[in-house]
Amino acid sequence: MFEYVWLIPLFPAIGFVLNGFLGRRLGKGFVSWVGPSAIGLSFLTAIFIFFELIGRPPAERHFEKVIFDWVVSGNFRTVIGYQIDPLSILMALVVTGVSFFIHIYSVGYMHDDPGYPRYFTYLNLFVFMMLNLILANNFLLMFVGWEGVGLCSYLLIGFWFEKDSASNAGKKAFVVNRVGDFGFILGMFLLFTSLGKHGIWTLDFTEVFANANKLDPATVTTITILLFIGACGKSAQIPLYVWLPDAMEGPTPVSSLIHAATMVTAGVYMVARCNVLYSMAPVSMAIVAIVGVATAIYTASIGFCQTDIKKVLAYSTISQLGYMFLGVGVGAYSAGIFHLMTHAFFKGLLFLGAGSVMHALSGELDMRKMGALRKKIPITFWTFFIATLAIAGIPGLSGFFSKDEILWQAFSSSHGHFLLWLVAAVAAGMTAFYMFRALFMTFFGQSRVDPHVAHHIHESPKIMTVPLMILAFLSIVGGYVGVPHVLGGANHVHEFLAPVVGGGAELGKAHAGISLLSQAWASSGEAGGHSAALELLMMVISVVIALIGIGIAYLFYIKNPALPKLLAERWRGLYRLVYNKYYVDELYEILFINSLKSLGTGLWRGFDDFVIDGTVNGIAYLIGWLSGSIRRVQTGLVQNYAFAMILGGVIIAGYYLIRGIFY
Amino acid sequence: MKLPEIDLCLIAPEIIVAAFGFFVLLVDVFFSKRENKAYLGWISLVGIFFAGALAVTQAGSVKSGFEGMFISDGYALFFRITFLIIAFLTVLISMGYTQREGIAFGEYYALILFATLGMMLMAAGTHLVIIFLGLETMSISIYILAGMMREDKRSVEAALKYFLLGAFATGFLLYGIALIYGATGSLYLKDVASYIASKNLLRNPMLLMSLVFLTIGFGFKIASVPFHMWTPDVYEGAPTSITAFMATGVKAAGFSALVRVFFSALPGFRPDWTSIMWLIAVATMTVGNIVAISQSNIKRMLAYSSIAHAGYILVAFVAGNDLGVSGILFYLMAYAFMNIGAFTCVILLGKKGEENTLIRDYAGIGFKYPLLSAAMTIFLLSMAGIPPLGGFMAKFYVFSAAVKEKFYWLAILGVLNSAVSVYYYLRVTVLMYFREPEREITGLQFSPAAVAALVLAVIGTLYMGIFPSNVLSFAQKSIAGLM
Amino acid sequence: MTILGIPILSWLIFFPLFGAVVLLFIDKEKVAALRVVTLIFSLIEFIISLPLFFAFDSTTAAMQFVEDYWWIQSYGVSYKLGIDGISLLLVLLTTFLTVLCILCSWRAITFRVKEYMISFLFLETGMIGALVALDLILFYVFWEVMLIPMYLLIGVWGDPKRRIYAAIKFFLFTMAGSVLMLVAILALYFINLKATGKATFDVLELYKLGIPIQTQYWLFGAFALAFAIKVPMFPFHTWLPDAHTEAPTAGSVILAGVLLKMGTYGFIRFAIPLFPNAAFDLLPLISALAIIGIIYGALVSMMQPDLKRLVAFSSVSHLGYVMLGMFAFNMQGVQGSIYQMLNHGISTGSLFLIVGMIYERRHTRMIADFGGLSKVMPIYAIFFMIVTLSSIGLPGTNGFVGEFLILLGAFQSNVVYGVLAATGVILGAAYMLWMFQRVMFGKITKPENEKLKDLNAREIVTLIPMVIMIFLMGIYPKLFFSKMDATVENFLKDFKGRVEMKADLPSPKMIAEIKK
Amino acid sequence: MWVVPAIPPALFLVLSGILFTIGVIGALTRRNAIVVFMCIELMLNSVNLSFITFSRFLRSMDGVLFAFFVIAVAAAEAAVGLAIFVMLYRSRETINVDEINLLKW
Amino acid sequence: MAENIGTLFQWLIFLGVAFISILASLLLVTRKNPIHSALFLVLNFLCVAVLYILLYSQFIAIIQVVVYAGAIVMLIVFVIMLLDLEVELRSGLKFSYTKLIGGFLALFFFLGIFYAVVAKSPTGKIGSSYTSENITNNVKAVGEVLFTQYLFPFEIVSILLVVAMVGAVILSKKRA
Repeated sequence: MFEYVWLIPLFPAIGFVLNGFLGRRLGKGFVSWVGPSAIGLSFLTAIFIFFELIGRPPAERHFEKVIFDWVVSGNFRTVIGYQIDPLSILMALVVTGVSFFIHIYSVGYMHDDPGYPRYFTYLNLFVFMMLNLILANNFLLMFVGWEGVGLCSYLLIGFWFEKDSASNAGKKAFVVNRVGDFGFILGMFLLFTSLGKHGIWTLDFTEVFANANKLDPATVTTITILLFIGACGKSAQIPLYVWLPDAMEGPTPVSSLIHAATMVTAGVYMVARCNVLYSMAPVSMAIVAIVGVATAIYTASIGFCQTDIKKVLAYSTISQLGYMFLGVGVGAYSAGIFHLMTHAFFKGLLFLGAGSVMHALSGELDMRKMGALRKKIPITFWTFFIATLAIAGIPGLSGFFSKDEILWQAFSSSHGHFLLWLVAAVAAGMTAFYMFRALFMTFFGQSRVDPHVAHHIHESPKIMTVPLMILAFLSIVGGYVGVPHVLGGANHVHEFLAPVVGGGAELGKAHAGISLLSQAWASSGEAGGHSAALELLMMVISVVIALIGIGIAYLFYIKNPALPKLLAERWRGLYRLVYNKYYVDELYEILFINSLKSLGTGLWRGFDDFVIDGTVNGIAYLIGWLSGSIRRVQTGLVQNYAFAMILGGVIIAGYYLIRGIFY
Repeated sequence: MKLPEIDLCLIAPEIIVAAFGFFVLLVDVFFSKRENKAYLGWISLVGIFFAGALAVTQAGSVKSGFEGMFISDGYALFFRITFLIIAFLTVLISMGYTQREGIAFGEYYALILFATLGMMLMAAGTHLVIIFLGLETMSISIYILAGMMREDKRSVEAALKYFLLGAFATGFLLYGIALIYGATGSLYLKDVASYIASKNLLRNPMLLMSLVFLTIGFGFKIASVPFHMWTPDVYEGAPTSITAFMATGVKAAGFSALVRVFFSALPGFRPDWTSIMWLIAVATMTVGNIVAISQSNIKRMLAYSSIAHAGYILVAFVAGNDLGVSGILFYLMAYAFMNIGAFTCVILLGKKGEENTLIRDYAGIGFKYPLLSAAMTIFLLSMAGIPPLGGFMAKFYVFSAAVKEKFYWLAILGVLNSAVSVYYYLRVTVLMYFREPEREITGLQFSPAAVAALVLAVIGTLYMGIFPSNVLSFAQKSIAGLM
Repeated sequence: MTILGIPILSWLIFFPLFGAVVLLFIDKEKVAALRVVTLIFSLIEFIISLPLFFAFDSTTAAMQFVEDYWWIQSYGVSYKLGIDGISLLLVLLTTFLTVLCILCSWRAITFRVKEYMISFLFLETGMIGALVALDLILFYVFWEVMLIPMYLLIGVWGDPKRRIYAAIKFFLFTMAGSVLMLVAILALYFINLKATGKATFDVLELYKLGIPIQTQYWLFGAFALAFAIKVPMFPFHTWLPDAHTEAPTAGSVILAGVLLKMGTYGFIRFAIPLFPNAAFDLLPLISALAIIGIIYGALVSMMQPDLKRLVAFSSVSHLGYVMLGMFAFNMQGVQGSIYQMLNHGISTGSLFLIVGMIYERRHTRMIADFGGLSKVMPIYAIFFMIVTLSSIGLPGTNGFVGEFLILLGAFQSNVVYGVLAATGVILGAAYMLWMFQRVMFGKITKPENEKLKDLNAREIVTLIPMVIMIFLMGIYPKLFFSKMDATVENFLKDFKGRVEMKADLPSPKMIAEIKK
Repeated sequence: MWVVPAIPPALFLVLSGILFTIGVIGALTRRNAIVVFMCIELMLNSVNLSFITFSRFLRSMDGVLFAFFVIAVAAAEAAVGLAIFVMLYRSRETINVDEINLLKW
Repeated sequence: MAENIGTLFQWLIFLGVAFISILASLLLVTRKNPIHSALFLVLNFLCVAVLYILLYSQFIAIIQVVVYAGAIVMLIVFVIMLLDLEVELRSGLKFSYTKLIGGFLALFFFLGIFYAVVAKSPTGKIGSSYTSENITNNVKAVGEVLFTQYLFPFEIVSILLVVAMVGAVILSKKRA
């Protein structure tokens, strides 16, 4: 079955081509079948391969399939090739699985949209690209997927292109991603050239990681930081997170699939994939962790004041991605991936739920115009509720296990630190607060729904609710594959991923002694030891913090709905700062967009038109002027002409005379 | 007393040309009532053709005659053929034109033939008397031809200016010859050279002064700065067919004599004249090209362009190697085709009472008279030095000669000049193709002869551009023994 | 390889000329016949060029399909043709684009069709000739020959407002540069004549010549100026926006697609191998100009209100990449550079086609006049999107492969160059997408745009080959790379050999020959 | 015994130079075309003087012959020139060269 | 002694005639009336003819008097009269800087010529065609050379004169 790994990306590609070329001709029915079933087939293939994989001993769980040579130039050679290992197959399962459900959901959600075939075309293309990203066996092909998903994100955010905000958001997403890609591409170059210095010209993962120990630490640090810039762009971390909230302009299933469950996690995946390199570069890991945790708390704070339900979810997504980076940043790669997986379930679900709410409310997004929907759309409510619990880290649900793993690792890992844990824990509380705020504002309290809309609120059709339910189910049980040992679980995820991410960790330890910084980091972790009691204590603390967050949310939005307003007026400045997302967008606008625009205009008008063309036209003018002046010498009078002849003769004679003197 | 040996075969082409000149005069007397004088043109053509044929039969042999005053060598042959081609084309374009402008006299063709005779003598003379007399024969014929349009004030003015300045320049030329004579005691070019070499007269002030005077005299004929100032006025005023004849024939003849005299008689003075000619070449190119830009009359513009071309040829003259001299020959021949071609277009675009010589008048004719415009474009581009046309190859040889002698700056200034020249040549094509006409030009009558000339000129220009080998090797063979 | 006794490269050069002659005999009123005949000629030309690709021996770096006759024997000017891995692809690009250009001029050119078609075929002759000529003079001749039809195309069929200015500017800029090249060619010739006693303009012979470094600077300068203007490199680029903007669609396509490549091709075929030491020493200068071009082009492009101008400035940026890659002097850089030449031909060519299609409908190119076209022209939108993406170098399209290799090459040779140039990747996305957004997205604001017709069959047929090429070149570049591997390797080997040795020594090739 | 030296050729030549220069100055300054022409004739004449002088002192006949041809040419030029002046006067009613500038620039 | 007197006499004639010829040419340039100018031209020509005789070139002296003074200048005078230019042409000099500077430049020319002819006596090859017989029988000598060595140029001159004649006729002929 491994031989057929290429089928996984192929099915969506076929779906893309069929929908793209025939979708408009053959109509919705055709599209509705082709779109989801392409993904479904991929999903099935992935499952088969997965089972085959776990049938093998852990050491042999690696397989590469080269399809054909791609770019070959001198000693640079990359292939179109896919690899199967626990990490990639796990990701493939998550991606195809979640995608499959979201495709099905979309059939219902997008049913009345005129761009229906286009939508599925894009969506299939996205899955194709995402699978390339995940399954690639080399950096370059990964980069293809990397940029490819960016493209699909662009297309899908701008799906309703008639809306200026949508097309702006799409463009913003793409360009910001490109900034990240700039880093990624440079990282690749540096990797390639510095390995090349040792005679190894390759971008293949296997070879790169096998030879990574030949690189010196400074280079690895640079490479990993550059790659992380790429990850920042794709996974919306500080300072490149700005595109993700705007990306909510796209259709909600898109937000769910791309901007929550799959694409945005590519960065995390990439870091995990390159764990060998990161482990060699403690500084980079520290940066990853700090950026992750900072993003987590920073965007969580923005989530406090958002009124748009999708925006809340968007910031929450960024925040959760921060967690994941925290996880991989402290060396807990499997924890990061585990959270990635559970997050895909519950965040996907949350978005779909939000979509369902919108569906019920004819597209309303503002939570201030919702309320008391609990009864009217019960399935949506319950599934949403489950997901909220999961994300808030309530024990027993998937989010609890994965988040706790990260928190624990942040505290205890050799790369961890108490402060990291503290901040992350606070952010977890904040997450609980704003998620429940959203839940309460939407489903509880008084109905603030527009009366026009109110009377036809209805539950979504089966085709939408079934995926909700499946995802809700997964959100509940998804965590049990990674129950930590301390709770008596087997932590299957960790075990499963160990062949991929374990090596890096060991290598990291080998290098850890080198850097003073990493020693400093490591001290606290080692001081804490790995006592099970401590781990349990931490767990309890985080649950308590989460509960506090929920409690406050309850206080604010159920018990005393006037309180938030009071507080907002009390600290108006702060409120407005947070409400306006710290004015970062505006800052960027001034710093980058406007300055580049005026630079462009300046160069165009100032340099191009004035200096260069001015010079050229100036010369032309000069020649013209000379021409006009010299022709005046031609007076038409014979004697002037004769005079000129005499003058010429005298000059020549004078020349001979002078020459004769100096001869 | 020994009677001189007379070898008529040697001057057979000249005799034919002269004889046909007289024949035309005679025939004109007998048929003076006939309004249409085109038949005289045909007679002239026959004469020119025969002369050419006879000249070609002399190819390959070098024979000197008439007490060594006259030589029929390759150099003479090349120029004879060039002049005959020029005359041939001129006669062709004249037939319709003279009729139209009312200057269809029998004398017109005769004078063209006599002028051609003069040119041929200039190229073939090895004695300064022959060169002088040839030059005068040519000049006097052209003074008259320039003033042929007696009713036209411009034509008369052109004749006056050309005449006065021509005579003035002749004075200088003569003084130069006198000084050479005084310093060397001989008028034979070879003897002059050998005497100078034997007596080491290279610093002789008399010879240096004569160099100045000769430069003025020949510089006038070839229209080099600062002896060029008559050119625009005369070219503009003279009948267009004669302008074409002047621009090509007189210039070629001037160069033929200049090269012959300087390289045969005064080769030792090359270091002296080189820098002067360098300066003159640059000034000539630059002034010609720059002033041409602001012209509004096409004849005048072509006049300035012809000044510029003299400058390019002088580049080769400065280089002075065999490459350069053969380049001069090639250039003159190519220039003959393209320049006469251009003037033919100018002629064809005019009609009775409406010369249409303003560049403005060319607006929009590109698609109205497509072939005429295409031909004009070819000539202009050729003059601008765009391959694969004759003008390019000519410039190529000229500049390669300069580069070979390491006159890099001269070559660079030359090519930059030719880049500038592109502007005003293009301006005409811009008008022809890109602009709408300001007024309609209709009722043009294309004289078949002129059209034939046009076709010949096009063929010549293309041939010399695409298959330059033959003409070039001819030119290279021609200069053997000159230096 | 011969067809009817005439060698194939000569066929390629003169077949279009023959077509032009045939057109002369067709009544100018019979517009349809003119179009069809031209199309047939250009198609046959394309078909003739195809065997080159398949019969090309990619294992050798030697010139192939060589024809060598004397032209002006006494001067050593020969009619020598031949192609190697570099020119092969450009020749194919030329014949390919010409067909599409004829197709896209179908309705766009309604007056003076005959002259137009003749000019076009004439232009093709010039382009092919310049690409296959191996004799400097022959090359120069074709190089200049290209100017005239292009000048006419801009001047006669261009946009009425500024076409004359643009045409003259185009002509004079190119001319000004190339005349100095002529002097340099001559100087080179005489240096060679003096050194070897062999009168020749054959580049392959001249490659072997060792030239003192000081002289190399001068000669390289003259060559580089001519080519840099044509490319156009940064400070010499101002003719390009004007020429591109004012030219008719097909003119812009061919200008972007092939004519600009003449500059870069000139560098790689002539300027660098002839004067390797000078090229090597001036590497920082050229690279700096290339990088400035990349960023400058992108920034200025961003602010253009006119679609064609925007694309034109994007060409400046793209060709900056080409130059940068070439002067990286490693396999990736040079191959990427050659590949990028092709890419630019395809992508920018398509962009101009696409802009032309909308121009035909609306007779305006101002971005502000559009908006929301995706709604009324969905097929158009798809093509436009694909081409835009190719232009910004999205992986999977042709643009990516070239850009990536160039950046990699540049990065390898000098990290700073690589990093600076990579910023162009960001800017590229910014201006292209912004343009795309303003044209295609948003609501339709102008009533004129509401009734625009989507692409017709002919237009789709024109664009589909382009799109196929975009993906083919993006997904399976090996097909093309394999053709140029040997050539580029040899190019670099020779170059490095020369650079490592002292300037005025002859090349290793020559030494090998002497030893024999 | 004191011998009166023969007249040196230089004197003749200087005289020729003086006449030539006067001719040039006249040609440059006079307005009347005919007078200008006369000045040019003066120039030619002075050249002849040079020729004859050289001929005499070099004991060579060529100078004399050349002078002869110069006179012939001068005659021819005079004929043509005067015809041109007549024609000019007919068309312009003046032969002042500083009024003849229809063609310029 | 007799030789000395002869030479002295030659000197006297030379100086006198040279003075007159310079004076005549100056007057030619400065007289307002063209007729006067023409007459001074004749005077100048006659003076030069005398110098020719001094130089033992009787033939040219005769030609000078007959052709130049007699024919050409008369032709000029005739034309002046014909055109009735007398009054119109009395305008004389009109000042302009180019004329002034041109005059000075011409003086430079003179200096050049002066230097050229004075610095070195003619260096040319001494020929043999001037024999003592030739000097006394100059006309014959000239004739012999003219019809042997210079036959070809002589023929050319004939054509030249025809050209001039034809030209003069056609130009001055009134339009029918």
